[in-house]
Amino acid sequence: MAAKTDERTDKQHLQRIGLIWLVVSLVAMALVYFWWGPHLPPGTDSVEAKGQQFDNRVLATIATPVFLFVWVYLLYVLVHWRVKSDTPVSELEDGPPVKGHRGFQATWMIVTSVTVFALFVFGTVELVQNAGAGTGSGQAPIWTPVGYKQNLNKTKLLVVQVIGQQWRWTFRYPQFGGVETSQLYMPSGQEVQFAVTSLDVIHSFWAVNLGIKADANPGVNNIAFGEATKNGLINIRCIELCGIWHGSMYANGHVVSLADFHTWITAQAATHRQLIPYLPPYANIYLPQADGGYYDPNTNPLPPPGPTPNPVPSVIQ
Amino acid sequence: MDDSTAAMTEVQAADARDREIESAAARGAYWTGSRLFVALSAMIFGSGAFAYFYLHSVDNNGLWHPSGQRPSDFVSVSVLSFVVIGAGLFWWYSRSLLAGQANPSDWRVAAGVACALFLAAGLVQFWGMTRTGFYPGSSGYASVYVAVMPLFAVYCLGTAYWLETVLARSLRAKDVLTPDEATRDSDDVVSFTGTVVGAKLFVVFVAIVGVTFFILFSVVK
Amino acid sequence: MSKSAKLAAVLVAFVLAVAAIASVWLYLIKYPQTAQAATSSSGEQQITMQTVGALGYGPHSTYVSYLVEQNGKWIHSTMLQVKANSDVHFTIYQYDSGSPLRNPFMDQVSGTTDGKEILNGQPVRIVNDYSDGGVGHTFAIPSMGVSVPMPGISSNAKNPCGTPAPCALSYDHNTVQFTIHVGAAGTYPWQCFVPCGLGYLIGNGGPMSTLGYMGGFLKVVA
Amino acid sequence: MAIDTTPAPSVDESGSAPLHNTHDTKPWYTEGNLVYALIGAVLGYTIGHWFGNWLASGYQQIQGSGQNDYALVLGYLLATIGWLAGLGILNYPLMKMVGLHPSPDEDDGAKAHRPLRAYFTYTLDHKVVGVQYLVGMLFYFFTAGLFALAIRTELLSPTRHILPPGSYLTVVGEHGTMMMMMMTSVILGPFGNYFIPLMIGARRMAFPRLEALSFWITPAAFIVLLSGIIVGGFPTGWTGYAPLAVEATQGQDAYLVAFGLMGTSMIVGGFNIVVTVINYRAPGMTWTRVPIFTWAMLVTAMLMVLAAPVLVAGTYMSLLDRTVQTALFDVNHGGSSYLWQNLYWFFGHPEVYILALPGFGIALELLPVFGRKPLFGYRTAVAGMVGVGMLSFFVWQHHLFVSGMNPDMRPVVMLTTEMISIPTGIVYLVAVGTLWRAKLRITVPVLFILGMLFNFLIGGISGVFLSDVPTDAVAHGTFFVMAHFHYTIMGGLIFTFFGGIYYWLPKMTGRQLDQRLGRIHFWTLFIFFNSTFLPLFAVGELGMPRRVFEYEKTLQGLNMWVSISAYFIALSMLIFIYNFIKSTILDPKPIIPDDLWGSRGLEWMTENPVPENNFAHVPTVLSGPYEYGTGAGPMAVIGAVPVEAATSNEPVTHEGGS
Repeated sequence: MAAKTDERTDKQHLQRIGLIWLVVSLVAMALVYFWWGPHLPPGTDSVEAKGQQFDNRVLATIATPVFLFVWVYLLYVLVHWRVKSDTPVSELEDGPPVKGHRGFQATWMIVTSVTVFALFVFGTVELVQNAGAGTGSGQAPIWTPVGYKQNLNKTKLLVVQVIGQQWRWTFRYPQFGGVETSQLYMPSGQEVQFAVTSLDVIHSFWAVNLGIKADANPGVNNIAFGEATKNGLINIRCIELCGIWHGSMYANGHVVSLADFHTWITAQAATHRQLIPYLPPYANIYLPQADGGYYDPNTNPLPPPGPTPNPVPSVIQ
Repeated sequence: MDDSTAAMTEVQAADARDREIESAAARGAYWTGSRLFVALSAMIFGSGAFAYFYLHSVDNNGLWHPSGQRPSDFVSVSVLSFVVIGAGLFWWYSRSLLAGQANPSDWRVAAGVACALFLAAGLVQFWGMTRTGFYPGSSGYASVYVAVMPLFAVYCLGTAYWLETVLARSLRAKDVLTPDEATRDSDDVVSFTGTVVGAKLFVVFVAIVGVTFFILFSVVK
Repeated sequence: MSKSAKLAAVLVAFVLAVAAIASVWLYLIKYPQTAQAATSSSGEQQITMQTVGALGYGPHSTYVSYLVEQNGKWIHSTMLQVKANSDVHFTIYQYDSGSPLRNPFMDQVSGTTDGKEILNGQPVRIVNDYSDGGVGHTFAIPSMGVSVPMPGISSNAKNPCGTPAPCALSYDHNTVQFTIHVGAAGTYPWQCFVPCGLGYLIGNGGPMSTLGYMGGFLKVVA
Repeated sequence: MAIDTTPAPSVDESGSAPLHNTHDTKPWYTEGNLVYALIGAVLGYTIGHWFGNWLASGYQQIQGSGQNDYALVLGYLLATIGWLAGLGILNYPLMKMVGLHPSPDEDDGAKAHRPLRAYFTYTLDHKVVGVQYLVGMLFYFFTAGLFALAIRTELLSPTRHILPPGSYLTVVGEHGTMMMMMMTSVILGPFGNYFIPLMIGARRMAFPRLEALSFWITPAAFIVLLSGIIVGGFPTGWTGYAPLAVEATQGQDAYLVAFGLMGTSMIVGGFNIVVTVINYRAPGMTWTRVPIFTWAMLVTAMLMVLAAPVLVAGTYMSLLDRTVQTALFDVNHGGSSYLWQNLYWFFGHPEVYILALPGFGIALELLPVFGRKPLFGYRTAVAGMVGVGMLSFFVWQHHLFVSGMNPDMRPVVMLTTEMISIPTGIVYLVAVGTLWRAKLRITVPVLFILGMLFNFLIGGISGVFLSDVPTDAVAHGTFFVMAHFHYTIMGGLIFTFFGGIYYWLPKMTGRQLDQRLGRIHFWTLFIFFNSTFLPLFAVGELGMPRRVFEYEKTLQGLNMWVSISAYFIALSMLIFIYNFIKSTILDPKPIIPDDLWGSRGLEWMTENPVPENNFAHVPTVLSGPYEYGTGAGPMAVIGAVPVEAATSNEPVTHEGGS
């Protein structure tokens, strides 16, 4: 190491570094994309998760040569251009007084700018095409799947309201009479519209393996879309710090076939028959009143105190 | 001239150079500092204004601004007029003073009156906080009012303090008001003039903040 | 300073630092005392608790709190220890008043062995949080699916329990009894889900957010 | 523990004596000291607490909750004022009220030989403030680090809990808050305050009183924050999200007051630096000759001055919600929980760059010195730093990608966030160019710089995953985020901070740290840092949220690995502490040459120890600081030079490459 004289020209150094980097990068990129990529989180349990996995895969592949460039270069520097660290100050030699290189700087800037712009376009396309990519998209999302209508009575999607409160999740199914459950059931192969809201502080709903993440804000209806592709368990966690029991604020759920879902929801409606009259009328958000009840000031007049009769609905298809 | 005298003059020349450089730097520091202070204060009041517009736009639970909630016009108008008149006075006379046109005693009177006006504005505003006629948490509007106006009152009192120090300095070291060639670069004069330059800008900033929030809280419905 | 004096100073500082760190650590890891379930003659595990509107002593005397009976004495704790794979019978005396629920979903009983609770001797599946007294607290173990509402005492109660805790049975109260089945060993958080922290925004601060008042752990041991 | 590290100068002890005679004639009670400060703090707290109780004890919410936030907040605030008054900080503003104008020389006890007690006073000597900051920051850093160890201890098991959940969140909050609020000044405080005047050829700071004030606020903020443990802890982590912060117990007041105080300290300290750099540059120190570290400090200070006011306003609003019951963050009464998130992250994202830029500055400052080459692309580097600073104000909403707020704006924020990687990439561009054919001495500082280049790369690129909405949907709020910012802040800022210590401590104290222990410190830190935080990316992606005390059993293996690595980081830090104490106090080595590393920098042209006024006369800068091998003469001369000498000394410029 520490060659006394550096006999290679700039160009030779550049070629050597470039060659090493190119070979390593190509191998690594192929490995990342084809070998590691299919195993990247969050898996393939839903359309959204697949989209996110694809994004993770693409970004990881693009990041690989960047990592490798810096690492290869730093190693090359260490091997070729180091001098003894305890050289006395009086014996120090100066390096070539290069203060800049227009071509190199311009190339660097162009490459990073183009990469960044490409990433932005890629991210936006993925966000828009994938109907918000499983993220909370606010009260009135503009990137929506087919069949979505803001009006609850017109939308063709199954609506599941996710209610966060300190420190548990509950789920309401407005198209099934507003029945409320402590577990999330959803049919596979069907686009589901999650309407996420909170009764107190900020929570965040994360269906881990489905790749759906949306903050639950008090007084806000935050909509996210998800379409599970295979039956199985759903692992749900709160991902925004919400107080002392945040760490144990999880729930679980099941992705089931459409027929099983109908069986389940019918059974739930029967089990909770007595409870439903006590629940407040379904609303986008629930704000507290002096009597402790909840309503949405924009869609419902003040409900009468006490349980309101609310007929058990017939199950829609 | 023997060696030691030559060395002496060299040291004196070097000292003179240091003084020149450093008094120019000090003058610049007051100028930059006052602008920076206005900028950072603008960020503080900007946060208040952001809260105002944000809560206005979301109007959660229909409780941005229930009708009838309005701070006392007596308090708002008097605070506003104190601040605007005080700022105007100080700005005008300081401008003349710095241009060498104002009579020093005129300037002192103006600064004194401005100081008293800012003090009064701060005190009246604090007194007004005890009689707003609405609860702090009764609406978004009420909350922003209760948050911003004490801050503004603190700024008024701070301005009064600043003007008081300038005035006190001008009374104790009388010659800072009328510097001549010899004293122009002295530490005293540089710091005094620099402070006046800064305060002159700052009072105008406080007045603008006062007018802005008067419009937001008392004029806009 | 001489070298040995410096060394001594450094050593003293080191010892002080270790002592400070240790005392903060010991303060932080302090849990309330653990109460063991009593075993009845029939071999069933028994836990007896009460809820009071204000504890009346300790650092947070105004906090609403659970107390648990241990060897005939009421202790201020929410750490409960039971045996694994067994039924546990709970008796809770509710001395506190209540209000309508934030989420009336918790009106209904769930997770008990029969899906019911025994409220003042009557088995019920669901309580009305809009009734006089509302619901005061719930006893819930989310990871076991247990949620048991406990109606508050009437707002017109003649003889409500004052402070300090514990309250005697002569005061107005509701008695709630239920049995749950605990499975594998582990540590399970349990909580109250009624925002009962008086004076806190949304009612979930203070006692709701402090271990030992309205939440704790069910330690299931093999 | 400040250290009397400066040996007595052999000459001119008498020269400075007259100044201090006037100093000694002042009445004893006008001199502040630590004892008065402590008395002032206790008195202030008592009065504030009493006043708060008197004011508010009858209020309904206070009788219900049994906690009087008025009393605590007023207690904290008056205690801080009492503390500052006891130190003598209020003397000057009070003297101003009666028209006195003490010049800095008259009331300052600073001199070249600084006795131990000088380090415990409110002083106008920026060298003393720098050392105070260094010791203070190390102390805060290690305290906050201990909380990290507590977190890792709790996370050894997914279900068995060593810490109760409330304590756990308090520990998380203490660690996060202390690191994020104190470490904003970890480089600007010690090195910025000490070296900026030396680097730009100034003999003083523009506002030395503000500089000293900025330091003396930090112990108050530190103690207030720590006291949060006693008064009930706080559950919100370092982000303090309302409405959780509004409903929390009294510890939240400690968090809010401490963060507000530290925000004030940032404003005050940054203000002084900005004004100093703009106005006090020596003749010839043109903007293109300003050392890159000073540029980084300037941009950092500018961010502090403009972003921290929003934090102060935000904490003030949150305190109002907690005390006078305004409803700014309460959705039920016309407020909005988004308001805090907006205000907080409008400060919070620039703050992230407040924590990153100083690291860039030190890295780029040291590479030319140890590579014996001019800085590559100086103007590009400056443009990159300024670009980072400006862009940082336009990206805060990427913290809210899943919040449902302004969802249609997300592509724009995605673009601005990803654009930040262009100016950040410039740092690597400059480093790569500077290292090209360098004569690199791998000294301990250089090891830390190379470590930073390695770590920050991982931190920066993982940031791209967070700026892209679909991938952020996985990573948001998980340990992935946590690993990301530890790679940028600990891997970037803290590594360069240690690099800076090994590089500059000889100038600050006349003592060099043991280089062999330094190498051991680096290698253990580097290995175990990566071993700690690299697995956390995976932990996050696999579904572990931040700030939880229970997690999935399948993740226990990784978490245990991480915890054990974290203990080894602590071990590495112990090596550093041992080295620091040994090399500066117990076994100080003889004085080292003025210019230890062969740097051209102006700061190395001062005498050792640095005299009171830094330079006998204002220096004249003749060439840039990085003219290695260009044939330029020394960077500056002390005092004036003839005009022709200044111009004839222009260095030769090479545009290299093919």
